[in-house]
Amino acid sequence: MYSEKVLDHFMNPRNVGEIENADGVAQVGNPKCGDIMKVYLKIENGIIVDAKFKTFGCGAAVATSSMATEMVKGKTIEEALQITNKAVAEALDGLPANKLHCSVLAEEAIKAAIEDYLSKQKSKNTN
Amino acid sequence: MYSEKVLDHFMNPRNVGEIENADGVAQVGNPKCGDIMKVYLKIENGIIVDAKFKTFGCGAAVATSSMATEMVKGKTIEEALQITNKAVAEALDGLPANKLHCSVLAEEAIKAAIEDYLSKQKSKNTN
Amino acid sequence: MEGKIIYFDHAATTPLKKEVLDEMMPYLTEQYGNPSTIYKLGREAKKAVELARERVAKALNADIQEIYFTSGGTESDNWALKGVAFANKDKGKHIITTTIEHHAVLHPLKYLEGLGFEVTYVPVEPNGIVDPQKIKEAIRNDTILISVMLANNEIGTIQPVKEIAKIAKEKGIIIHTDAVQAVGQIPVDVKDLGVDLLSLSAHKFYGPKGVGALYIRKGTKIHPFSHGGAQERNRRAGTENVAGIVGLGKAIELATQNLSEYAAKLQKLRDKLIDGVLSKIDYVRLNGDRNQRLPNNANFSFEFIEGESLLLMLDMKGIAASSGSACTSGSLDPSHVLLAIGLEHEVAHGSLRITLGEDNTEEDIDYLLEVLPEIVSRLREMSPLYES
Amino acid sequence: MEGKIIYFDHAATTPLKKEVLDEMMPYLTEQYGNPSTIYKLGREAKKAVELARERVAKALNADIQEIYFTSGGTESDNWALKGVAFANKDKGKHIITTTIEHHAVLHPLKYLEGLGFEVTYVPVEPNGIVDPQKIKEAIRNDTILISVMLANNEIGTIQPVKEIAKIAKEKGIIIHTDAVQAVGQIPVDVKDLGVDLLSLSAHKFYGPKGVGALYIRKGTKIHPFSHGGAQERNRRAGTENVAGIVGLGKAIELATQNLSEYAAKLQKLRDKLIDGVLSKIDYVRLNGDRNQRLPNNANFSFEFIEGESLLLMLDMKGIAASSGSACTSGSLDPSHVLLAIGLEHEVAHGSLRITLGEDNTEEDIDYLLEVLPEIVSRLREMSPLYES
Ligand SMILES: Cc1ncc(COP(=O)(O)O)c(C=O)c1O
Ligand SMILES: Cc1ncc(COP(=O)(O)O)c(C=O)c1O
Ligand code: FES
Ligand code: FES
Repeated sequence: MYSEKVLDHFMNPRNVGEIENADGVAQVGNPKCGDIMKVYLKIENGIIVDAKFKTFGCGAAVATSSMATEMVKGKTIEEALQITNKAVAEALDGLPANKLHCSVLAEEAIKAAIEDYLSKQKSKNTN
Repeated sequence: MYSEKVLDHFMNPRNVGEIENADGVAQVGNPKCGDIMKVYLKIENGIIVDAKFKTFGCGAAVATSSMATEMVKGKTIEEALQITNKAVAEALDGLPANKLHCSVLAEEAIKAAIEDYLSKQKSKNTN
Repeated sequence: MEGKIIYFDHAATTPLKKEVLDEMMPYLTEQYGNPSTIYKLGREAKKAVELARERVAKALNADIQEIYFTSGGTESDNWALKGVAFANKDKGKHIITTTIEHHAVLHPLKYLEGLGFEVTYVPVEPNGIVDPQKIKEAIRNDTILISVMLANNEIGTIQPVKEIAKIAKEKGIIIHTDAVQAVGQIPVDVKDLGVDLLSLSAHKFYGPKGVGALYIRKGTKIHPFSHGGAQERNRRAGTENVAGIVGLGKAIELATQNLSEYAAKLQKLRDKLIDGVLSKIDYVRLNGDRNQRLPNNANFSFEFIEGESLLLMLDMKGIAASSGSACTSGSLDPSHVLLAIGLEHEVAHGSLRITLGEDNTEEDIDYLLEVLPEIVSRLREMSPLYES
Repeated sequence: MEGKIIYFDHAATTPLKKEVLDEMMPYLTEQYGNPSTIYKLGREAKKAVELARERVAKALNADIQEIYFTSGGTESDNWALKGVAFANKDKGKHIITTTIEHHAVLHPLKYLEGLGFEVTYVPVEPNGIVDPQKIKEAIRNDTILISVMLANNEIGTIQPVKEIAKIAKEKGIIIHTDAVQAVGQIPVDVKDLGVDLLSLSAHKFYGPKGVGALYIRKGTKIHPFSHGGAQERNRRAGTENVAGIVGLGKAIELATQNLSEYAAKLQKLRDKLIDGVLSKIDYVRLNGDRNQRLPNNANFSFEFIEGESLLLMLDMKGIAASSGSACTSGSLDPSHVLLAIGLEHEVAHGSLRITLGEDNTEEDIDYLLEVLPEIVSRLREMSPLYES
């Protein structure tokens, strides 16, 4: 059911871990489904220079976390916000139909972490 | 489903045919089920000296006709009236459950032929 | 001919083809995974089930998502009828069928009658074919379902399902066809037929017993029949009969690949048989239309004799044939199909069904034509109904 | 360990035994007759079906006439529940079951609720066993049926069906048990249990997939489920899956012959496994009663990790296991059984079911105990819920 690429990113996930003093952090997830994704971003001059994640979830959740963090690295915030769950799934050579929501989770986690960064920036500026 | 003996009496039925000027004749049967049995008896001094049959019906109907006519030959009328469908079925080493009614038909045919003989006797006597 | 069996009962069931069994074997041995599991062994089983689904869809010109595997023709029919009836009972309670359907259609309908549904049984013409006009006349405002078989299992007549489907569609009524006898004998294309539901059973076309399929056109309102696990996209629960499904898939692929060749061969044998019997035996009739019938079916009635006796005598000669439907022999009532085409009870009892298959040859037909007249006259001599 | 699979998912399905397949083979090749036909080929098939029925009856201590073949556990459950509900609806509309039944019981009951029946779902104790007293308290004047499984498919707990049957009988209520997981693991005697209906499925005890049986005690009021031909004494229509039925018969004979030896062997392996896991891994719990459970079942929850990931990693190591019920994996909800014994959602998601079979060895357990701790800690390190 899973593509080779999904299995590779599941067995050898890129970017597992935490970033200390990350610029943006967010946790999203659906307790009923049993998946939680936490994403850490390091952002310098509007560019995502590092991304890490921790995920509690199925194989697809792990693989999309891995792929999504890979995809945002080196991108500007604006570019990163353009990344859709479809793009993540396609980069993994597709996901089974009942696993598409896991990639939605990855998209949401990235966006939420960026928002966290932006709101922190804002409060910095207003202080 | 049929015993060897049933198959033998079916493939090589004894007493098939008619008796001209038979002393007792009767036809019984159930058109819905598709079985008709006609029995002819030759009776001398209260003893059945010959019996023949014609049957339209299943394998069990043919075999019980054959066996029943065999069994009555040489018997007195009283003895012949004692023959039950069970006895005919047993003589054939048994019948499948859904074929027991065919042996009932054989019993009925013998009894009806004897009754035909008796009623003819009676009308002879009263004439 | 000692020991050899000439099998003339392909409408009852067919032998499993060697190529079909070969495809099944891995799933009866090392590939034993449950298709619902996610490890490799389970994924392999799942793949095999999905390949079979693809093959069935292709054979019927259906979409893959429209094919559901069942335990056979009977379950497919029960599901189609009960599933549609229950799912549409708010729209109406009236169902239309014909008098010559298989018991797997008639008996579920009888059951539904007991639960408050109403069923019209449209009679067929003397040639064993239903007149679409009579179906049309039976339609009421509350008709929710029409079920008409594609080919009859006893007399082999092919029904005008395409015309009936058109009538049904005009009125927005769901249309089911029992194609159990048709698949593998004549082309079956669900889009061309225009049906919403279609039943089939693998063992009728050289596949295994105990597995079938129901085609359900997308959007058809129907309840599941067996509830439970999430198999078959939540519509037919139960661990899949993987080997059986694989066999069904291979069998339908083979059956549709060689269809016209196969049908032409059988039709030639059938015509030889029919001509031979009608010319060699008297007091005989051919049941069912002479032309609009399955290429492998011949059904005769011999007056004055009874079918079971006939079958037993043929059996002793190494010939396996059937009288009435295989599914009702063991029952003592005469065939409802033969009564429906107007036969008297006694005549209906004297029927013989010969259904040919790819293993039959000209010599088989010759042999039958040699022994049958003898047997018929032997039984007639024994019969109180026959005056020679 | 390259290439070799260690199969630890015998509750999902089992490999077909060689002796079982050997008995099936003639019915997949030359013995292809339809059991409803009267010629020799058909009679041989019929005989084979009846021998299988005898074997099932013997294994369950039932009468031969009380055994009906079906297409599997799901059909048996559907038939028992819907058949009894419809046949007894004039007497009442209330049904009692437990919260830990298989979906093949729960989903038909949900369907019946939609048709106006009322169902009480009695909760189980934290050890995964239902208290018969609570069943008793749920009984109403209009209760017509109680259905309690004999052994649970996920956590392996054995239910006090005998006590519950006694309560049911006192009140004149029909009692069904789903013994799909029990047959072949523990002794199953319908007379001793006192049940009216019992479901089983061949592929759970080294028989083929797609065939099962329903025991129906004589005199039990129940409707047929599939209507059609006269097979199974008019109670379950459809051409018999002859090869499958033969396989079921042989498999149940073998399974009950060696039962105590088999169970003792598996129980020893199971205990080694449970002790090993509980001592080597922390934040782990055993689900289901420690003792009153199937000899081949172990079910753990590992906190902070998710089951599918665990299974995939085990699969990469050549180990086939399950998380929750095989029949619901592919579903995204956590197991209803684990929730019913009080687990939090997150914990329920981190469950692992190991079910042993005769092909498993001590070495298999050693291997699992070697790789499992690594995998668990790897996943935990990846988990946002885990603070090391
Ligand atoms: C027309 C028709 N419908 C349904 C069935 C039932 O199929 P099965 O016996 O495979 O359940 C049969 C075969 O017996 C049939 O000929
Ligand atoms: C307890 C229980 N009941 C019913 C079933 C359904 O059996 P089957 O999948 O053979 O239809 C299963 C197996 O999946 C089961 O474990
Ligand atoms: S994380 Fe819930 S199914 Fe993928
Ligand atoms: S004569 Fe009718 S079944 Fe035997």
